[in-house]
Amino acid sequence: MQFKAMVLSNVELSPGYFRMRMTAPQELASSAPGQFLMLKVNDAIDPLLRRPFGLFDVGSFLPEYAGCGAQVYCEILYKVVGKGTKLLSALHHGDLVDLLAPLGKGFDLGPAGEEKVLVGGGVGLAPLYYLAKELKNRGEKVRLFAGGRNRDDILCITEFERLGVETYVATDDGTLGERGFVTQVLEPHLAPGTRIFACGPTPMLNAVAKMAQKSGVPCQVSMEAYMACGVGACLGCVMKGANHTEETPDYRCVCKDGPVFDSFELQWS
Amino acid sequence: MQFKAMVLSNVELSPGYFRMRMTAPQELASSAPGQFLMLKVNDAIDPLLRRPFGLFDVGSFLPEYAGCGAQVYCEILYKVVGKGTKLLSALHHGDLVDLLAPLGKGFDLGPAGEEKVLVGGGVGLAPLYYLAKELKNRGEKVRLFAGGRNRDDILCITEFERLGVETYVATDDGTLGERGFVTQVLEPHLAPGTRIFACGPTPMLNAVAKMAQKSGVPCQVSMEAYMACGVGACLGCVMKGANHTEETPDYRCVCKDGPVFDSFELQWS
Amino acid sequence: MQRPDMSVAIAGIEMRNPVMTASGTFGYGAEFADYLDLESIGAMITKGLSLKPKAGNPTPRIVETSGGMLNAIGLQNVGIDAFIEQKLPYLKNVNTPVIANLYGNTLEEYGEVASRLDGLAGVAGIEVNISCPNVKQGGIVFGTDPSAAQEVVSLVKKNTSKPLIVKLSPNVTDVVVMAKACADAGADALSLINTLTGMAIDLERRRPVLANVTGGLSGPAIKPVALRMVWQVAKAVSLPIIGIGGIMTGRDALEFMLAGATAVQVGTASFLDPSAAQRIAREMEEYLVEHGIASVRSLIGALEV
Amino acid sequence: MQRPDMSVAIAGIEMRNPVMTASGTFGYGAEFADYLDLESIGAMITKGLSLKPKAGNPTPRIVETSGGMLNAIGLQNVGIDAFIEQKLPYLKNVNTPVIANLYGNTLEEYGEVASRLDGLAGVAGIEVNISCPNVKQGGIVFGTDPSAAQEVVSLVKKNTSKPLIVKLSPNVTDVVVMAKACADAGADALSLINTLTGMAIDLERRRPVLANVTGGLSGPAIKPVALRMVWQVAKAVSLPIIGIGGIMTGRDALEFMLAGATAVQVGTASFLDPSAAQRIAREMEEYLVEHGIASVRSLIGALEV
Ligand SMILES: Cc1cc2nc3c(=O)[nH]c(=O)nc-3n(C[C@H](O)[C@H](O)[C@H](O)COP(=O)(O)OP(=O)(O)OC[C@H]3O[C@@H](n4cnc5c(N)ncnc54)[C@H](O)[C@@H]3O)c2cc1C
Ligand SMILES: Cc1cc2nc3c(=O)[nH]c(=O)nc-3n(C[C@H](O)[C@H](O)[C@H](O)COP(=O)(O)OP(=O)(O)OC[C@H]3O[C@@H](n4cnc5c(N)ncnc54)[C@H](O)[C@@H]3O)c2cc1C
Ligand SMILES: Cc1cc2nc3c(=O)[nH]c(=O)nc-3n(C[C@H](O)[C@H](O)[C@H](O)COP(=O)(O)O)c2cc1C
Ligand SMILES: Cc1cc2nc3c(=O)[nH]c(=O)nc-3n(C[C@H](O)[C@H](O)[C@H](O)COP(=O)(O)O)c2cc1C
Ligand code: FES
Ligand code: FES
Repeated sequence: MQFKAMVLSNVELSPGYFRMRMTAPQELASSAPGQFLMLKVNDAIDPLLRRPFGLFDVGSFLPEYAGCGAQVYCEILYKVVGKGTKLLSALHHGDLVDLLAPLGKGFDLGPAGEEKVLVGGGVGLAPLYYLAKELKNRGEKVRLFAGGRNRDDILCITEFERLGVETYVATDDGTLGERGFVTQVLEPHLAPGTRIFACGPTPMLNAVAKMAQKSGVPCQVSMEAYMACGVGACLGCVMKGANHTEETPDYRCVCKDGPVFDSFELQWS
Repeated sequence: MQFKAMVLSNVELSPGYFRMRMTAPQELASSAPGQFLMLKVNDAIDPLLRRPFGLFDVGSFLPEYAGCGAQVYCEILYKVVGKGTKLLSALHHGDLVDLLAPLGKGFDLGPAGEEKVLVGGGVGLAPLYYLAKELKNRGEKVRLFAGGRNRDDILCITEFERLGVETYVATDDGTLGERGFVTQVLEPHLAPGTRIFACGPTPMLNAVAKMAQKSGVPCQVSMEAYMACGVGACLGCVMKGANHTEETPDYRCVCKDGPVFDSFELQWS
Repeated sequence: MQRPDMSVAIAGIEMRNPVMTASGTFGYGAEFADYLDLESIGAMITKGLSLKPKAGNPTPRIVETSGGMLNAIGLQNVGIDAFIEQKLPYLKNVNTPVIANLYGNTLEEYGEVASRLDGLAGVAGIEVNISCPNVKQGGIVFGTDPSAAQEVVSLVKKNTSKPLIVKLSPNVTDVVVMAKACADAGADALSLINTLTGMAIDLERRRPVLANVTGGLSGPAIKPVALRMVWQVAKAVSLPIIGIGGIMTGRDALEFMLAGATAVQVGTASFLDPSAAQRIAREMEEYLVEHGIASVRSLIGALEV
Repeated sequence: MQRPDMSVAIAGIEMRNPVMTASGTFGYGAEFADYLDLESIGAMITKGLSLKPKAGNPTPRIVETSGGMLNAIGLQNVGIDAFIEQKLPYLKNVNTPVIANLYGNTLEEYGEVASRLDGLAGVAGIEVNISCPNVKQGGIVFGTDPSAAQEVVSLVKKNTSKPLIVKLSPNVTDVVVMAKACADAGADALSLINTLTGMAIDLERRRPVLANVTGGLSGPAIKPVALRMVWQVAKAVSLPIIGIGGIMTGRDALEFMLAGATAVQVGTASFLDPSAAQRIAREMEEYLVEHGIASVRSLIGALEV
């Protein structure tokens, strides 16, 4: 769906990390965690392309002004890395942005009764909040493993805990939680009956996918790729499928076949 | 001079016409009426080039916050016509813009004792306010003839009157002042001992220049041309000088030799 | 006022308006069905089709540049047979002409792909890509050498009874020479321009951003070059022309028509706004209404120079 | 850390840093003296000089496009004699190499202008514009035909003992062919690219915006094409290369160096920011400091492909 959204709030949570809430049409309420949106930060040609962001949260609220019923909102959690996110961070309440959403294939929540293990690296946490909310709504047991370079990269832990999620934190420099990689903290918790949902930098996903395979635990990963269209048309965002070879290539569209993949669908280095 | 200016106010005076006040360095206080500035509306590459605007006013004010002495401001009066001016009209107090100012050659105020006749068409009024202020500071007699298509194009008449300027208005449709061209209203007032300063659409300047020549009245016109550099380097903004022919071309830079020219310096159609 | 007449025809392909979607930027049509009415646009051009399925280039394949983007998709496509089996049935149910864009890795493949499409219901015409700059054997030679282009076009012409559009590369010294060569070889229409070859560099990694090193530049950045080439070719060749390159708005499209185009293609704009093609057709019509112009065809080549 | 070594040399012209100002975008230097320190940049290139003063094209001469601009100045200049008399004395007092950009309307004029500059103090080198797309006789043929280019360069070479830079046009099928032709004819360095030929249309007036109809496209829009051409030529020719095209920042400049340029020229950027050349040199140095790179020369051609 393509629609104009009004920015409701846009707050810096930690240096360089913002959480932005926007209005959304009713239909977005039936989006799935793991799906994403494509946002045009302005209506100029610089930056030219839309920017993809995971759905951090979707919900509804009652506007304070009269005459308006419950209104759906969606949220993104983003890191300022370049031109587009810099412009995004300057938007205010009342500004309009053009969105395509919901896009792509979300997480398969899996059967009830499993222990759900969420693994997020840095801003890779973004789609996991919406996921945790849905899982907790279904009454599941959810643990979150959040990693980052330092404490500024660890976001929204309180929000997860408020949902009833058990949280574990690791930072490279030990300024928050354990010192080291989040995968080290994660490893002892993997056992049959758990299911992994991971999002973060590719090396982390690589490590998680391998660990999951070793432990025989199902694992879904949410991937990133440069995107132009977001709808499966330009073939710009492809990734190598597990059986990809030079001779019999097998590419998957991150925007359409993903961004969430079963880890065994993809080729890991 | 190149400097960053902070927008102090940006107000719509009449549909599509804005008056914007910006901070300026001390040096701008010694600019001359008729000089202009080049403004970069954002720091993106769309729009790419700076936009030229006449100095509508230059003055000083005392900021309300403590610890700051008198501060120079400059103002522009502009019409929203395209991409750049549209973006400009969305700027707020506190936004920063990059300016080159003062640029070009201003008006020659002429000897004291003459009657100064200011002729402005539409937003061509812009440089005439600063001019009128300077002339009135010198105690001169000043009349303003302002023309436009309709009453929405007639701006700041009260401001001129407050300076002690005698004003005459003409609109094409008669919705304000006399019905007809401003040149018709102007004609009876031209006599030896007057001096014309005109700014507005080229057909108007053409008519004024001819009228001035017929009446033997000195006449300066402020011209517009597409500009890239504003400093006489790109040669993009040239106009035909009076003696220009195909064989012996004579081009003048509007940005450097102008924007104010003696009417006899230029070639009129 | 009556609604203006927006219809145009390219080599016998009747279109409700001049706005087509450019090859490689609109998938196989279905991808955009949620975002616009496929029956509101003039025609759809498929992704470039080859004889065998093609995997395309390694990634990254796209990168944004100032006012444009580079792509090196490498002509990934399902192949002509899968297109006919899997994609065409959907398109047949859409009441909008479908034009198959095709290319070959060799001269013979061009002929072969064209002949498989010949006589196929649901394909209104073919557009031959002789200009793709990404695949070594797949275009650049045919697209920049007039006699090679002539060979390709002649062969395709022999293998098809469908209207034959040839798509030209801008990466040439003289586009008019190429246009004339294609016209002489039997093209029924010309589309231009394909992408300009460009490159982007990742300073930190000291590597090209694109795995393929170079890619094709598209988007608003190239519009001035495209307009110039359309104008040059329209003056020199009497075939109908389809203008392509950085068209974002109805005004852009109308500028191409003034320069001599009978129709236009919208490419990169569909990424920014998936409803771009429909919007642009609407904006063109609005312009005609505002200016009291009865038929869009009256603007073709109406530039006064 | 010590300040990094920013110096480079082009065919014996020693520069304090790799940033030069591009012909036609920096006037005769003095126009920018209020906005930057002329002694902070690597070199200055003059507006294109011809034998006789030249009036240039009718107006409008410039128009903004998406991420770029078109110009059709038509090589307006004061002529070689007035340059020497009126402009050079000022430049002689600036401790920065001045390179005279020149062109001719005929082959002979090229030779003549070069010989007038020969032996002239205050001119560190010459840059021959064989690529200006605006003036019918003044460039486009020389710039797009390898043997014509070879003739011009050979003749100029005979008439000068100064370092000879040849500036290439991007409006060609194969820039490497042109580069080799110029190298063979005696060029000491190559600069590229000049502007891409483009066009803009005023929809309301149904006329080209530029009086000259077409003009040269410059600015960030063309950077990908320029980078690609610099990279192609650097691989194929062993002469030092000056990279030009859409350079706005120190990072842009360094990308050109990775692609194989020894120095760069800043053109359109000086219109947006009259201190651009100085700022870009500073940004380059800052990058080197941040990354612990001792000499900017270590980046030349350091792209890993
Ligand atoms: C499916 C998906 C979901 C994402 N979710 C989030 C999220 O929730 N929060 C968040 O902060 N970031 C997320 N990202 C990454 C985010 O899209 C980029 O950080 C952003 O596009 C950078 O834009 P920029 O203009 O600031 O950076 P620039 O570097 O200036 O962007 C230049 C170009 O590169 C692309 N690009 C740059 N970095 C990335 C990247 N990591 N992934 C994909 N494209 C990139 C941009 O989209 C743009 O086209 C997601 C990416 C994908 C593909
Ligand atoms: C010396 C000078 C003083 C000026 N003073 C004023 C003033 O005080 N108030 C005011 O409202 N306008 C003034 N103008 C005109 C003003 O510069 C243009 O209206 C403005 O640049 C339009 O920008 P845009 O992006 O909105 O329009 P667009 O049409 O989108 O601009 C596209 C390009 O055309 C140029 N352009 C468009 N119209 C003009 C024009 N009339 N003159 C010169 N370039 C133009 C722009 O600068 C830009 O490069 C002045 C022009 C000059 C040369
Ligand atoms: C991602 C992408 C893929 C493309 N694939 C093809 C293709 O398969 N065949 C083809 O002839 N042109 C292809 N093109 C070129 C476009 O059809 C069009 O000629 C070009 O993008 C210029 O138009 P634009 O500026 O509107 O995008 C592709 C362009 C893009 C951006
Ligand atoms: C207004 C203008 C005038 C120019 N005049 C000349 C010239 O006289 N001689 C020349 O060789 N190049 C000329 N050029 C080309 C520039 O030197 C440069 O090659 C081109 O603009 C690309 O660089 P840029 O994108 O940084 O502007 C001119 C460019 C512009 C914009
Ligand atoms: S972004 Fe276009 S196919 Fe995925
Ligand atoms: S604007 Fe560049 S010379 Fe006047």
